[in-house]
Amino acid sequence: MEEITTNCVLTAKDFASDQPVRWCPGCGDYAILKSMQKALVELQMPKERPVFISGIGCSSRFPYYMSSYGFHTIHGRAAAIATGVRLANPDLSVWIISGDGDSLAIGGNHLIHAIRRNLNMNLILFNNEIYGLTKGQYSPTTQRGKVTKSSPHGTIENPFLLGELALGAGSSFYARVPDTNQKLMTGVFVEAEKHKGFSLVEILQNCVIFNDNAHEEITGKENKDDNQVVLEHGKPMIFGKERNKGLVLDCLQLKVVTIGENGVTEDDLLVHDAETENPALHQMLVRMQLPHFPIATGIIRKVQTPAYDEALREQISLEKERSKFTSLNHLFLSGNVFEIKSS
Amino acid sequence: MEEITTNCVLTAKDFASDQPVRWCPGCGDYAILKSMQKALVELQMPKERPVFISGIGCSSRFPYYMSSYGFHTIHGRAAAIATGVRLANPDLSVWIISGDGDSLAIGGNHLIHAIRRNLNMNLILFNNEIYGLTKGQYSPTTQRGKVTKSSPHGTIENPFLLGELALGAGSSFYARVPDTNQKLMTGVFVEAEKHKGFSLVEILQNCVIFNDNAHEEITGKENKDDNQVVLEHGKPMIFGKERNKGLVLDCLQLKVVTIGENGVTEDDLLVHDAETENPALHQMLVRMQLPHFPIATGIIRKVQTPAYDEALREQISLEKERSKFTSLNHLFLSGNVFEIKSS
Amino acid sequence: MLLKSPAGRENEKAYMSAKELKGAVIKFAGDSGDGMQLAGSLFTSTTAFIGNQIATFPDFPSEIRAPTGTVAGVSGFQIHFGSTGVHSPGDTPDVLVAMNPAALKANMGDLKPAATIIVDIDTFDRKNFDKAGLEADPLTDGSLDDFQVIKAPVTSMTKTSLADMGLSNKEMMQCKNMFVLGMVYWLFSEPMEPTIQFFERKFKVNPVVVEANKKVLLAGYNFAETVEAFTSSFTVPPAKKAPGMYRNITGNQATAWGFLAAAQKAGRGLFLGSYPITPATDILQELARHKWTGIKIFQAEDEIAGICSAIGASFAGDLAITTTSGPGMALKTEAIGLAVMTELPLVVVDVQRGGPSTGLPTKTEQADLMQAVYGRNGESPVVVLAASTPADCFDWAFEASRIAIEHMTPVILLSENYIANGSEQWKIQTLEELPEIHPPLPVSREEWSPYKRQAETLVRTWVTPGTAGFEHRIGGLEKEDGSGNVSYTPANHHHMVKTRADKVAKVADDIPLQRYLGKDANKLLVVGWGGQFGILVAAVKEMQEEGQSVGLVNFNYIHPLPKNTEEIFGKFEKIVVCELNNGQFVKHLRAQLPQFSYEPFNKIAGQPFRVAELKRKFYEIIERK
Amino acid sequence: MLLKSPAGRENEKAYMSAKELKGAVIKFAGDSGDGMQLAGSLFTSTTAFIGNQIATFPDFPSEIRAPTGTVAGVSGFQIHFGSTGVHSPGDTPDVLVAMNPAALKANMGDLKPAATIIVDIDTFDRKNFDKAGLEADPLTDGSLDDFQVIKAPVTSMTKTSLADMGLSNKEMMQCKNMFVLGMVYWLFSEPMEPTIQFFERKFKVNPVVVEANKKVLLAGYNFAETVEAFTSSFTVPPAKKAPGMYRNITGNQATAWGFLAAAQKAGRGLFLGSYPITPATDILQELARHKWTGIKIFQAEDEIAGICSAIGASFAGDLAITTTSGPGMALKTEAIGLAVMTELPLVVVDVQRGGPSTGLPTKTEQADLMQAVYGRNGESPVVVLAASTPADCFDWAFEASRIAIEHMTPVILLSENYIANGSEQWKIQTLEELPEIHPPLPVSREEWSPYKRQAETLVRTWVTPGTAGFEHRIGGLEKEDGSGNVSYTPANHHHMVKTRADKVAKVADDIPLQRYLGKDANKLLVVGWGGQFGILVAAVKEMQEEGQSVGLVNFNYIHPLPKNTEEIFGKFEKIVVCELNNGQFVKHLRAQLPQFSYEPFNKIAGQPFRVAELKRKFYEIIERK
Ligand SMILES: Cc1ncc(C[n+]2csc(CCOP(=O)(O)OP(=O)(O)O)c2C)c(N)n1
Ligand SMILES: Cc1ncc(C[n+]2csc(CCOP(=O)(O)OP(=O)(O)O)c2C)c(N)n1
Ligand code: SF4
Ligand code: SF4
Ligand SMILES: [Mg+2]
Ligand SMILES: [Mg+2]
Repeated sequence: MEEITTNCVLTAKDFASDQPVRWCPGCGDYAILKSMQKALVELQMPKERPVFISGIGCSSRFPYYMSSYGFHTIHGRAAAIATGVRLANPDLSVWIISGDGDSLAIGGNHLIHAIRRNLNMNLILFNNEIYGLTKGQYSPTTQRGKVTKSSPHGTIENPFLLGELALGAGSSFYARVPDTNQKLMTGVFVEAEKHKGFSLVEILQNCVIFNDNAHEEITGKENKDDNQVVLEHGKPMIFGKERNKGLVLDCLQLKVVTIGENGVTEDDLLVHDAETENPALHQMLVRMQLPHFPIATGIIRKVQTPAYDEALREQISLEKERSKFTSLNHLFLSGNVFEIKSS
Repeated sequence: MEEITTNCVLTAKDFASDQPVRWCPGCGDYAILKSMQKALVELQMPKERPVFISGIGCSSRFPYYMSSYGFHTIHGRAAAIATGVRLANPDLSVWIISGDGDSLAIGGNHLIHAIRRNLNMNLILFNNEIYGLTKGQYSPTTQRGKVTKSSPHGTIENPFLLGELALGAGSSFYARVPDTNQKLMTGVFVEAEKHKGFSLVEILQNCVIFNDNAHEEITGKENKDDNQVVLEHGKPMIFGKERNKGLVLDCLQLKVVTIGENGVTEDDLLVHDAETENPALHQMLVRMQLPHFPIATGIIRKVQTPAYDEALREQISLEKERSKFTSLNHLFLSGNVFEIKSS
Repeated sequence: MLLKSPAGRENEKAYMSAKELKGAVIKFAGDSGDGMQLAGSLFTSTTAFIGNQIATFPDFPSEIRAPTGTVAGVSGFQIHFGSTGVHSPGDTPDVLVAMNPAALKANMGDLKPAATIIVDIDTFDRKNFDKAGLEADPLTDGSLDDFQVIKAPVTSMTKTSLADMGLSNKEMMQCKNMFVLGMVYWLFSEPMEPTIQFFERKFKVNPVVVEANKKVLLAGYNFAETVEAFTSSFTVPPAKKAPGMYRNITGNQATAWGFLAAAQKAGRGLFLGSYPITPATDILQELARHKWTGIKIFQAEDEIAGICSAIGASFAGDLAITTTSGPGMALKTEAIGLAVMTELPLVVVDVQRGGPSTGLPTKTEQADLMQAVYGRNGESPVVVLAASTPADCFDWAFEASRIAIEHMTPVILLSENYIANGSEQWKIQTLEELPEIHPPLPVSREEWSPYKRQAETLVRTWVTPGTAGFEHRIGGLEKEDGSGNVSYTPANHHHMVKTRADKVAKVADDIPLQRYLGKDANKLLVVGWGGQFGILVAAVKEMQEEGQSVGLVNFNYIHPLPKNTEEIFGKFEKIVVCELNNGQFVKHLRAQLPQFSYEPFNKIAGQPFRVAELKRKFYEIIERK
Repeated sequence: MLLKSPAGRENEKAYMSAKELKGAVIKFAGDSGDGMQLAGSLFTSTTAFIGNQIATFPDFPSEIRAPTGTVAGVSGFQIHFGSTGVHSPGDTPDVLVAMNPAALKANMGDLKPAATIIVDIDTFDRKNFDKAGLEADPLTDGSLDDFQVIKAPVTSMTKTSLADMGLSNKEMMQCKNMFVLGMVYWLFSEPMEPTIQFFERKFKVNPVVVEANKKVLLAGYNFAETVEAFTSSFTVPPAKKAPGMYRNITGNQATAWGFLAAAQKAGRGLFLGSYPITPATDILQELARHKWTGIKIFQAEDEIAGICSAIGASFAGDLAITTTSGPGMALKTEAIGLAVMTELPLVVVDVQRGGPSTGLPTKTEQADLMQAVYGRNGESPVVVLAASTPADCFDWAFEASRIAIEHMTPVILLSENYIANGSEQWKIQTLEELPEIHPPLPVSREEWSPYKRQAETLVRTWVTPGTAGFEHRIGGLEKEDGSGNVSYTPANHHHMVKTRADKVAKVADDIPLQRYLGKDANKLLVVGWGGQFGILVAAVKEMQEEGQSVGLVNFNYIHPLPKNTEEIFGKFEKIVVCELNNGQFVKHLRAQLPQFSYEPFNKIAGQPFRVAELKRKFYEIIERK
């Protein structure tokens, strides 16, 4: 088979496929698509390396709109399928694209196991807190009490807090990004790909049709600065329109303070350490909820733990060295073998 | 159907069925069976109220050995099946019996969702860190590097820490008990049943055949006092053969101290508060690992959050009151209905 | 042309210049945002209200909001109404409403010769031709020469009629559908009162909206009348129906209500464990509205948890059901096996859609039959039923529940997108008219054991946790007959496999004989199953009227088959089995009744049969030597 | 009685007073802890080593350590060895070794008339009778009158012979199996050298254990000789076999090795995604030992992740397989549909066990056939193969891989507990002897599109991510043929359903014609499939020798069927289809070749057929008018 090499410099447009994009006008998914295309350019990815593997949902149509390799699989199983792709070919850049239903309802088990095994791949989870494609039933992240098509009297389920669940499963990389911040998103995608391990990126995505404004308090022009703290490794935890609010630790609880009030200075604030092994503070950060706290966004945790795919490759190399067998013929003819001679 | 009421006082033996117990001699499962029978007596349970619902595994044969109602279902699905039992009949006492493979491998999704929904039932998870029934493959809790039938060169997976995963999913009740401490176990079972919500009890269970001594460092006669801190709500976190060691908090990290050394007294020690909503300390406690820390046992967390089954019942009562329909005939004949008269 | 006041129809018997038709088929087609489903539903209500037979078929794209103006984005609603012979939503529309060129393109191949086409002429421009992938303007290139095309400036007339109301452009555009609806009402001499009443009910809090819709509806009606664009108008007299109360109902709604009724007649709680999936979700959503009945709805984390929770609820004594479509069905197979082994009542509804895999989620198909009958590990017999019309979904949901409970077995009920989303008139059944359902209970403690069976039916009893003195354990390992203890004994296993099969086979003793059309026919027997019933009836009746010796049998009891099946088959020279798949029921029949020879006729296009293609096939078979 | 020195067999041609047999069947039976599996395996190795044909069948309880002394706890190992005609592990043992009353009770119904029974007399006491559920002592109550019973004090003799070695009681008891093995060696005039060498290899680090086992083995051998308990001893001369290298192999091991070979011949990496389940786990465990080959083993969190990871690996270019048994198979059905739609190579191994549901996990059955052929939503055709002997599992794993890759389709390979755990001699195939496997690759970029097909086979190409210039997307929605884009067009769907079916049907052009036994026969054709092959051969050969006009065809290609199937069937007056289920292949045949009339013969007891019961049935059919 002849191979074509792409040596020209690619632009974001080169990563768009020829298929018409079919999301609703105004859907948050468009911004994610764009940020991804930009991130791939920034990563100087050739077109044939990234593979997008999705489940089923509005979000999961994503691969059709990218010009690289893609696989629109079945509901909830994208992480499991991606695991096979990753193990079969370590040279690919593997991106799982999924929704809150796809990854947290039917796909919950594959999600926590993928996190635990820490395979070197990225999961972009479009969290619109609703089942979009099936037209508006509540999902495992829908806020308690919400009226949806399947909860005409309001839900009675406590939602998952994705970050908390992920850390509980041993996540090595967890980030949270609103769909309204393309710049942050692009950067996070780049970091996710660079991270050696399973990078989970939660996008707070807006479904204009079935759950409009679910994240409005966090993403709205008016609110976003006061209600969001964008974390950066090594930087103090500052937020607010006037960038005068910050976070400090008070025993086992976070606290919001105002710089300038009660003698608080920037130096008193917590400095974000995404790379510490101890998850205690990361857990507090992901748990912060309005109205008493801002929502934490950016890369919250990013630590090195052994990646399954690398460990497997190492084990294979080691076995290649130390096995007593050198070929299949050797194996087949080993042990209790006997010969029948022609008589 | 005629009903027989059991008004005599029951003993543990009354809860044993007529089926021969078929676990291997020396298996940790025997102790769990006994503790359960004792707990039911302590709870003054009539024989017809408890229902034991298990998946598949050595552990899951448990229901056959109890004289109450039982259902030995399919692999991984016990929590889902129990959910239906619980919702259909709120008067039963529902016990899910499962193993580390059953609940954390194939059944992982149902587990985290059951925890999240917080249905009022109990899950006893026999964690022997191995697949017993299928003869010794590694499970999601097997320690990294362990040689098992399916990992002849040692596993390359990071195990789940059950407590951490459970808290990440929003657990309202989590306890950890070694199979060697029947007294503690019986007490925990009683508390689990009394708790309104989903009570998860992890038993550190020994599989003599395929993973013997996996918990030896924690349960062994020699080690158990030094390597285990048995937590009790409202009591200081003391442990050690001489009961002179304890836990204190040092910033975001626990620390082991010795009473009497460096001026440390019992009053300096952390006092266990299982009932605080803030999971931060509970998370640190479940994360403690040998050799630097003792393993935390006992009831680590026990908090009140809304239980799905109660919320559903409330919603049903409310709808019964406020619905405009009073009967199915009423519903069928409502709205755009028209009559054809005999002509 | 006569003046027909909208409300005056009942009194005025004078408009007989309108042609009287036995029935007609209308297709409303436009963008997803054009409100075609609403226009169709309102027309349906009206015509149902005046007493016509109806059958409808909505057909929409799988995207939530597909790109406007494209063929992929066309949303359609077809309604067949008439005084007699309405067995299906119809093959070929008499009237097409096309809101844009894409809607015209998507549907023009299907029309009846000389059909009437109403287009919104305002949308016929180059931009929209491009979006629709049209080279030339179909209105001028001659392709519509044989049709009667009405070019109505729907967009501009709508705007004009709303000019003084201070509405935004978007709000005005949302009324366009009422303009065409008004036109169609005029065309079929239908009253507008029910629709106006609907506006008043629906938009009570917003009088401006009521007013706007009313205005546009009337504008359309008046436009049709004034421009004299139509060469004639039609009238469809009411159908002759059994006296009683009627309502319009979709298949999914009827299914949901059938279960509500069955639980009540069994004296049991109702439990639904389900995970959303197109096109079955509406059953879940409909039942979720009726918590007042005490129904316990559990929206599970996946299909496996859905069915497993139902099995748990069944063990605990509820009438337990789970609803899904093909891909979800595939996930439930292991658990169905558990219900087979534990002999618990359970109803599994599979609203079929196009497959394999994700396939064509919004299209219709009948390709899950083999999966329903055989798709489990081991020898795992269950009862399989299929509903055949939107309204009879009620009866089959009820019957599935009755068999599940009275025979202690899982029952799979096959519905299909075509009838699940389609609607027809349902003669309302009140609870008093429905039979009781009798759960099998033990007579006394002494004689009882968990797997002790009733001699004729082989049915075990349903004793649920909480019942003192009957404590017992069940599970998925092979059971000893009688005691229910785990047993690995070879002879017991053989016996139990046979017993489970016999138990299901004996359901045939408890169901009515199969009915069929064409008692005097003997040439060709048309065999169908499930939801293609109406179309098959239409085709066969036409052929009978044309003097052909053709019979029809459409199965609802798929497994076991009714006892007289062999007898019916034996009366005919030839048998053709018609299905929307690649030949599944025909395989099932060959396995069950190998003594007959069957010819398959299959369509696998995501769409229902058409009368014309059926007749063509039947004639070919009859004439073949 | 002659002296037969253990090692002297090769030289000494004098012991001809030992009866020469064509073959014999021995069953070792005892508690799970009695080491019967080891004794059986060692005997197997020895007899294989001296060149006999062999077939074995281990049979153990589903508990890890079932309660000692009970019938439920009996673990057995049956071996059939001989110089010719060893097609199965045999019906009825010539020799039974029973380590306790329960083992005797469990097996005494199966013995050949006048068989030899060796019992450990030390275990025959009231306590053990009770555990075994025996009223009376079977040794004295007359029930064994027709057999030759050897009462050996196995327990006490073992202890005596180890008395001076300082071993614990437990350690001594672990040698009991060697005592009976020694006796059996004497009885069949077999050499003890291979076994002694085994001790020396296995317990190298522990010379005491080597010594103990050797002592007991010899003690048993000598006991048999000295007590003159046996009326005679036997000898089974070596089989005539094709020259070459041989080894003993189990079905699961052969399956694993077949895949290793196939990946190499296809020039692809090998990927296994699997979740443990009895009786398929050994394939996973065997492959896990061979990471040195580069195989990527993924022990998944469940069966769904197992198959899904394999689909991902296949997309990425590996030969991808997943292994399971019935309940796991049920969970994989949705994902198999995805592989059908995306037309990716994939091998799914189902090692069948007793069902339905959890059923009889350690027993054999052939009841997943319908699930394999039909158990998916929508029209979802796959290739189905079945292995028929332990050794040919190698060939069928290889063939399944070849078809999957060369035809771009999922292939389901049905094995069964009976052959998966059974063993036989495998004529070792080296890589050079195996054919190449050719993945379908595009010829050039210009002409290529993802769903473009090779004209004769309808196979698309396998282009994997990372290949520059061929970037494309696949998925579970219906595809447009050629381009592979999503398509909802009715005609395309019909075309694609037919194309997927044709593609699988065309595999029939690429497989050998079906072979059958009995070219001159025409009365009765015995039809079987999969792993009952050996037993069917034995039965049919005996009947042919008895002069009956009986033929045999045993299928490995289940779907599609070999092209000459019709022709073979047409030669016979009657056809009987024998299966370990309630009649599944017979249904499949009726669906595929409805022109023939088939009589089913089914056994559903968790156990293989017996020659005797087969012959009885066949005679009945032949003689029936
Ligand atoms: C096995 C299976 N079950 C159910 C469905 C139906 N289904 C498709 S997408 C979806 C949920 C989508 O929600 P989410 O993952 O949040 O994606 P979104 O559409 O919101 O982006 C469901 C229930 C399916 N396709 N397959
Ligand atoms: C669907 C399915 N997959 C796999 C199995 C095989 N299986 C039975 S039990 C088990 C694991 C048991 O491990 P665990 O839950 O830890 O229980 P234990 O035996 O250790 O108590 C497995 C893989 C099965 N019975 N069903
Ligand atoms: S339904 Fe919601 S999530 Fe789906 S495409 Fe439309 S706006 Fe986006
Ligand atoms: S295998 Fe292990 S877990 Fe199972 S019964 Fe035996 S000791 Fe217990
Ligand atoms: Mg969503
Ligand atoms: Mg375990």
